[in-house]
Amino acid sequence: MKKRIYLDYSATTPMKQEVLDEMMPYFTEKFGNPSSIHSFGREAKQAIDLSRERLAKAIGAKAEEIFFTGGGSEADNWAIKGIAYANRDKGNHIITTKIEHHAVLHTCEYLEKNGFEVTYLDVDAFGHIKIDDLKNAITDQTILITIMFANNEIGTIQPIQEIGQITKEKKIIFHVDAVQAFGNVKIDVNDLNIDLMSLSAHKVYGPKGIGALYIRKGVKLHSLIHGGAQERRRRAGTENLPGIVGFGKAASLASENLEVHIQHVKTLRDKLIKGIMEQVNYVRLNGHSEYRLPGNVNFAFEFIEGESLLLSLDMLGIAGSSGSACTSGSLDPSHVLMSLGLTHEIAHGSLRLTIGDFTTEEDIDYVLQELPKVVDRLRQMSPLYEK
Amino acid sequence: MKKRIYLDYSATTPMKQEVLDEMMPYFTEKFGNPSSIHSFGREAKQAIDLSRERLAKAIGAKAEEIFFTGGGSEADNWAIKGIAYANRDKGNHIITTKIEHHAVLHTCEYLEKNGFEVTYLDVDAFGHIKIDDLKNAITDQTILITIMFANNEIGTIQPIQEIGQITKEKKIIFHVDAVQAFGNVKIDVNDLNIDLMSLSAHKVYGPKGIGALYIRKGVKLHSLIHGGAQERRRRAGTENLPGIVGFGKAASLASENLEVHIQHVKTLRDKLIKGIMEQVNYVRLNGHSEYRLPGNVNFAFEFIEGESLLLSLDMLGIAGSSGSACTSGSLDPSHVLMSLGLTHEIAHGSLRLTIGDFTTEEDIDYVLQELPKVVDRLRQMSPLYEK
Amino acid sequence: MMYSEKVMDHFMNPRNVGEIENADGIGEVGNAKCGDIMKMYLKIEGDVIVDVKFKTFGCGSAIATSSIATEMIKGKTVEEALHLTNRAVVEALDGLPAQKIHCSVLAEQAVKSALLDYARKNNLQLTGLEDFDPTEDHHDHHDEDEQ
Amino acid sequence: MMYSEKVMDHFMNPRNVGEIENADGIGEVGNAKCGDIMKMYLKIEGDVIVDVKFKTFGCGSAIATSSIATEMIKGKTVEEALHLTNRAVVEALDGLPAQKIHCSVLAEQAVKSALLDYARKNNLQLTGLEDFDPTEDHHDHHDEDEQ
Ligand SMILES: Cc1ncc(COP(=O)(O)O)c(C=O)c1O
Ligand SMILES: Cc1ncc(COP(=O)(O)O)c(C=O)c1O
Ligand code: FES
Ligand code: FES
Repeated sequence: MKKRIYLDYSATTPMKQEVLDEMMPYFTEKFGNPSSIHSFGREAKQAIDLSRERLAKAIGAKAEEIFFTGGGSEADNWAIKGIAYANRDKGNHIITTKIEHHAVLHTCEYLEKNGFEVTYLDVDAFGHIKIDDLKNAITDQTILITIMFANNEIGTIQPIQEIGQITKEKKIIFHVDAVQAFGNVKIDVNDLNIDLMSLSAHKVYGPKGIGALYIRKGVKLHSLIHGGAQERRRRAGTENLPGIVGFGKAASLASENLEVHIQHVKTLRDKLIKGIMEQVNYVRLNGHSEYRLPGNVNFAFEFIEGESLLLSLDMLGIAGSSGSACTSGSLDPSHVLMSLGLTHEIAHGSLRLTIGDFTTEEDIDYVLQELPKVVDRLRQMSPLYEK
Repeated sequence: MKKRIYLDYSATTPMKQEVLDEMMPYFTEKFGNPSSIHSFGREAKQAIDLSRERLAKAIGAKAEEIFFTGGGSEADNWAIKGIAYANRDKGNHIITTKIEHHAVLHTCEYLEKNGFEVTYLDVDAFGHIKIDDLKNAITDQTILITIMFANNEIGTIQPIQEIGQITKEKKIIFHVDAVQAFGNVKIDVNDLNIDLMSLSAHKVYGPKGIGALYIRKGVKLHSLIHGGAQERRRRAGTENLPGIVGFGKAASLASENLEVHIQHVKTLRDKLIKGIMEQVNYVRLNGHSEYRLPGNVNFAFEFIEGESLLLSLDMLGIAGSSGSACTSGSLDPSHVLMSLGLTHEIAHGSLRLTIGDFTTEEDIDYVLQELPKVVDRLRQMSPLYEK
Repeated sequence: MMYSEKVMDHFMNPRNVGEIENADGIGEVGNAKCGDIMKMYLKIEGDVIVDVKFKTFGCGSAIATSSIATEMIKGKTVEEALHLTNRAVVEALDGLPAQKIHCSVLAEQAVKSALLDYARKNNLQLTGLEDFDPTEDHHDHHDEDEQ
Repeated sequence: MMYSEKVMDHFMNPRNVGEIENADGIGEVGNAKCGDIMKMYLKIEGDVIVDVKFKTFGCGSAIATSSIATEMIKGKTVEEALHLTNRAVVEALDGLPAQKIHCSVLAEQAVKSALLDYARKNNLQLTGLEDFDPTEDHHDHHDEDEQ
């Protein structure tokens, strides 16, 4: 069989067998609608309650502060639009960064067309915002600060604790997109003063199509999906029962295994970075060397273009990504890489390899053996490359 | 083992084994992100394309007119808010009915708070709107007519074809909530002049947490969930891959089996109605005798209250519902039953039993044997009942 | 929504269902519009409730609270019955779901209402019932979270 | 996005990669900002393209279209090469995904651009190149459906 090495864990993860096992009964046997009074409904309801508690526990929240959604993007949209519309009378200003996921950026852009003002904070060469920029951006109209915990492309982790201190002092609502951070960084919403936080199950070995929004008790926001009384009347729609069950299990596993997971992926990540840096010229590591997701590698190879790099690797059975999966339909260079101050050429030549629990040392060895050859082959074809 | 007879197919359905079988590979093996370029991503993308075609075929649409959502409620919210906001400059008037699902009603109410005007059409004693009411309600400000295909509580089927003729002539956008009708009624969006249509998989033996919005080519609406470029940039979020695969299979099965399904559930339904009518006094059938979902039974038993009826049946292993599942968290009598002109007492005493593909004749015999006894027992306790 | 075993027991096997002819006190609370009516009949001898019966149109919890309330006051003095609280009813049932607490209030009111009727018929002044208004509505149909 | 086998073959085994010293015509189109540059070198003897080489910085489809375009014009007359269309390139590759059509336009432009260079150097007037502007941008980054 052809080798298949998956190094795109930040795009999505395979589900763990334990997660699938836990979901299985809920497809065909325990299939009730949790809103129903009868026994089928009650066993469904119990399963959802358990998942809610598991998720709450994983982030230091209370069960009633967890609201399930159809994914991370819905959670981001809900948090941002919901807070914006609910606080229109208090102000119309939102602060975010230039390197957010599109689920945040495009939502903010939509709000800009509807009377809101948005400040997009710059980041430094490593992807960090500057705390002073943030402080200076705050006005008496600022109703929401939304900053991602960790970036999906370059893995840079923001100083969330410091930001939380500021939003707390200034009494501004703080939303954090933790879709990439969850399961890779220890998160306690109270320690960090986070008011709302977006999560997505498929990034932590859980099912696709299920996410959650943490909403601190007392925080008011408009609903995004109106209808039935599900999720304490805040998010309508028959619950994705197996999805919720799977997310609960995945969240439990993620927090139980956090240390082991970090150790595993970090070791492989460092080996990969070191190996490439030693073998290949004209390459840089995008992102921060220290404040970085444990499984994230993002190289910029000069003189070559990302898609041809990806395709070549794919032919060798290595699955990576250039920029985020969500934007790969686009031909524009990644907005994140451009925000770091990279030139277009270099942004175009970036390769993200993200490591996960199923990655082995042999996988990394294989990449270290093949990737330099691929880079060289493409450089030989490139009009920009002069040995 | 205790008997368990599920007669709540309108609340949700168990997944069919064929559907689960088709989904299975997509949890742990073919788990790629469809936006990814590599082979994992491509096989995911292919699976989604196939599902989109299957769904399109089932309703006479083109594949590129199908957009997957997180469920029926999201589809309703998206259609209504999306059309409303995109057509603000053309008008601010929406027409719907008093017996829509809450996903439609509460969305309309939300829009009313935001500058839109909504006409809620009355229905007759059987749940039908009057075409003349609809015609009279149209103004030059009317931008959207949203009417459900079939009602979830009483099963009444609206004259969608006639309505579609009117919206076509008047050039008003026509949205149909077909969550209950799909799989129970033949639907061709072109024959019926439907511009947008909401669907939900878990009502047709597919997975929970996945739905779709049909959007006729050329119809413009705002997105509800902004972000990545998924669903042709109209609905962001990593696709619920197994969910979409399951929905595709379920939709195929539903249209292949439509005739057999209708025949099966209708036969059992008619037996149930006849049997109860013969045995029990002071009972009426809510809804229409002819224009009715094939598997829907909705009785109003005088002098008793729905929840105690449901509980008693549940103790006997019979799972039914009073009002819709989504509203059972509420103590208000069903808005649908009240719209038929029922008194509060009678609305409170209603029982919905919905029949599906796994219902057997023995199940119905058992209900016919037990239900009259339960009704009698509760009536004996009721201060309203005087023999 | 989940009921305790105790609730289900009293719902499926309600105690003291029925009416009492020539009852000494009859109370009726709730209304059919809200989907619940409780009617309670008391037979009082001397100061003691020697018999009690109820009829209820309402949810499972309304039936269970009526049932247990009759048990809790049977054989008690009027004075003791007056002190029956909805909280005691809930506790006796091993708890009720949040949105069903009002059913227990209904049970407390039904007892008080029957006692009030008894007092009126007998020209008695019962302490603790001065402020009691059996028509007060304890339904709370909406969740705080609704948007 | 899915490439045909033909595309993948030309991408993985590109024909005529390289440069030609003292080429008779050199064309360069695209720009690094958009992530694609194609450079094409022609060796022309008499009226015939006897050799052609390319270098491309760009996506898989950019490399594949460059490669096949060199094959399609090698051994052809200048006149024939002038008639190479992006459509012909796409067909020769058994199709391209919609958002990749512009890569084939780039290939057509690279050929024309090299021919223009050749014509200028030799003071020739080539019919069909009068309106040709190699700096025109054929990128179309957005889908019609975007909201
Ligand atoms: C008529 C109707 N519309 C919409 C919905 C909502 O669908 P979902 O529960 O998938 O969000 C339902 C069912 O709950 C329904 O019956
Ligand atoms: C940082 C970040 N936010 C949001 C999302 C969106 O999550 P989902 O794809 O579950 O909608 C993603 C992943 O796609 C992400 O990486
Ligand atoms: S008596 Fe009203 S819900 Fe129980
Ligand atoms: S050359 Fe621009 S994407 Fe192919």
